[in-house]
Amino acid sequence: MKGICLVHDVLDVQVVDRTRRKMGRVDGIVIELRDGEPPRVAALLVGGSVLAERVGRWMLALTRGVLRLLRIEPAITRIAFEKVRVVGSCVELDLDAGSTSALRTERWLDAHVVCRIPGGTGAEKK
Amino acid sequence: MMARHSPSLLLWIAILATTLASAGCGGGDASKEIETLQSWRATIDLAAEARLHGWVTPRYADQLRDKGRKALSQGDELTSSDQVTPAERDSLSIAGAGLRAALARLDRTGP
Amino acid sequence: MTRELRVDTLIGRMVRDPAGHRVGRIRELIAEIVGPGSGEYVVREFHLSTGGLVEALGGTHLARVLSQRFGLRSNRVVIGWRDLDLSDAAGPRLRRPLAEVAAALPPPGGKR
Amino acid sequence: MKKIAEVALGVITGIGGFLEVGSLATSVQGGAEFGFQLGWAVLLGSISLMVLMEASGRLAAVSNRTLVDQLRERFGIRFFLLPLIVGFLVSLLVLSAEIGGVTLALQMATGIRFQLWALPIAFLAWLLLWRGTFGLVEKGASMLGLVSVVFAIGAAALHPRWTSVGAGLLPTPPAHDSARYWYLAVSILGASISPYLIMFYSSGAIEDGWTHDHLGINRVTAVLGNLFGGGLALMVLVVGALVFLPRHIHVDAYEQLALVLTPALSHPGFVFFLATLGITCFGTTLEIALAIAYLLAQGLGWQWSENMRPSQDSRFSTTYSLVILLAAIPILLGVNVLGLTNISMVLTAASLPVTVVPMVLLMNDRDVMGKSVNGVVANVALVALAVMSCAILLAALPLQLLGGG
Repeated sequence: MKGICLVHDVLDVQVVDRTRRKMGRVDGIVIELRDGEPPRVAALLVGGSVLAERVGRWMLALTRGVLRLLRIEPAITRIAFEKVRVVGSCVELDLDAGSTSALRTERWLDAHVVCRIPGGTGAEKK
Repeated sequence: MMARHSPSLLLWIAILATTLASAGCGGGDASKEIETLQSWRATIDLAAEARLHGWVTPRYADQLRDKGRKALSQGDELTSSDQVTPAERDSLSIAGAGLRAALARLDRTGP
Repeated sequence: MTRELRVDTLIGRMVRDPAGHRVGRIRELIAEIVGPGSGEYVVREFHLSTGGLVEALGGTHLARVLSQRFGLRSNRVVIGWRDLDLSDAAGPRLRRPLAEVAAALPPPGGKR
Repeated sequence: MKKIAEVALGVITGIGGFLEVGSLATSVQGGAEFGFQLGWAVLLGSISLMVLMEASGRLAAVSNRTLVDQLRERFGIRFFLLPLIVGFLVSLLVLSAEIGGVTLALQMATGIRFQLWALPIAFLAWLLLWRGTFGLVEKGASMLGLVSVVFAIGAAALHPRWTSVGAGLLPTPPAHDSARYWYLAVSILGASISPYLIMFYSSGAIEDGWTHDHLGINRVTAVLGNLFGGGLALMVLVVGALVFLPRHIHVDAYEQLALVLTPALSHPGFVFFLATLGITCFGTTLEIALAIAYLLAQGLGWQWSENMRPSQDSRFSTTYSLVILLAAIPILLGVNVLGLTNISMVLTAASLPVTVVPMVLLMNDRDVMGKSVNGVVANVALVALAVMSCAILLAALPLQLLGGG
């Protein structure tokens, strides 16, 4: 990858880890402004509140309100841009999804709900 | 900022208004009620025929009968209200009598 | 001194020239790798456009397809990273007048 | 021969159910009130769905991403919120109506009130999704859905004048009640062209691992499958026209519908009607619940596949579980299912622009489609559909007010 269009090619694209596990979409991108040097692409952000902020202030307020009501800390997963291996139909990262907070909700649901229902776990369905 | 929300806002308003409108759309005028009564009379007649030939189960015929009776009582309500003109009341009574007769025929097909 | 900025909230911001005239909204950022294998990317160009609602909804891409298909006018301006002052993220400004900036860059269009 | 059988199986399963609560109700209503005259709406509906399915299948096969993926990626979250919210709400309403259809079929068969069936049916549907695979849902729904062929038999047994049926395939202005006529036309269109079907179909292309090699199968499935499905819906309209119109029966309640096949097919007509209503609505219940979970999971980038264990994609599986439960609540409360069906169909029709208009752009985008961008014919069809969908959106509210009662 040579020149990449951050909005067209990266923003909103599916993020997968090195085992191609889906861990969200690129909800935000952080650049770092430096004096006398071009801005550095610092990180990708994954998380509902990042997304809500883009929709509008009302959505951010709504999301925060709901999260507070449910007593959930808003999770923003920050992934250093150096971890990006490929930008294509997915943004492929050189890390394990498990080492980030991106799958927090997924794991919580799995541990507290899905695992307790028969048939929820096990090998592939057949 | 506002301009970007406007398409979704418009659609929302449309959906909300449509839902509200449909909830509020109750009908209620006499000619429509007459049509409904006649439609139910025909339905009950068809049900009686179907019952007679054993095409449908008694259980199902009972459900249709209940629905027919409901339609009849709604018609009767409008007939006896003061929202209708005397001419409309006559037509409503005739339509109601038709449905009542059909229901009686369905009753005679037995359980 | 370094400072962080969110690209996703920068999109759609109106850029003005030093005299305060509107130049266009930020639609795209082009990043390039610093050295092969370094993994470090820097932003080289900002693409602005004067298109309105259609672009706001669909991003640059939709506007491009539309303008190709239906001949709608949408002016694209490419600004090098040196020429955009982002110290106030809510109101980005050109450091030089547009005429000088545009002359300093190759013509737009080579997006991919 | 084996090849033909394979293609036939692909066509049948690729399309999902052929009839469901919406097409059954609106087609009978159309026939009962306007005879064969609304046949064009059924035809237009299936051609439209054909165009959209072919396009969304091609999109998925070529780009390896579903329509929902592309909507989010290409148009950003601000735009995507619109198809997300509208698609979610409208599909939820239709899902509720489908559950209502199953429960009413059971009520008519057993005499036990439909409200009491809501939770058992929701549970059964959930269980199948929880334990079953995509292939099971897709093939099961379509194979059992073949029972709806009974409407073709019923129509043939009534000996309609096929030239008159054919004449109805060309739109003509109504002689009476024009608001009602156009209202029913829009309902029929909404019943045929459902965004959930397109979401389900394009997700299915990914679940089944489609590639460029499947473009031919995709085209055949979209064309033949929709001709078949549209043909069946037309037969429903024909039966409604021949049985209810001469008797002046207007459909006010689902209970009336079960009589529609009895003059032609006597007792089997009754039994097969209930089977068609129950089975097709149940199959569609599974498909819509999945479609809503696909919409959320793909839009937000969650792990998703009906072939995984629920624990591997817990957000996806929790979504379809909650959605089924949510949709069962109105039925549990005894809502008027026919009213719910009609309003869902009109809202479905009104919601089309949010899917169709962006599709015009996606299908012409070489970055996405490569060499498989739309040709002239597909473009004319898709653009015409986009224009029509916008017109429907504008007309939906006045029509609901004037013709919905």
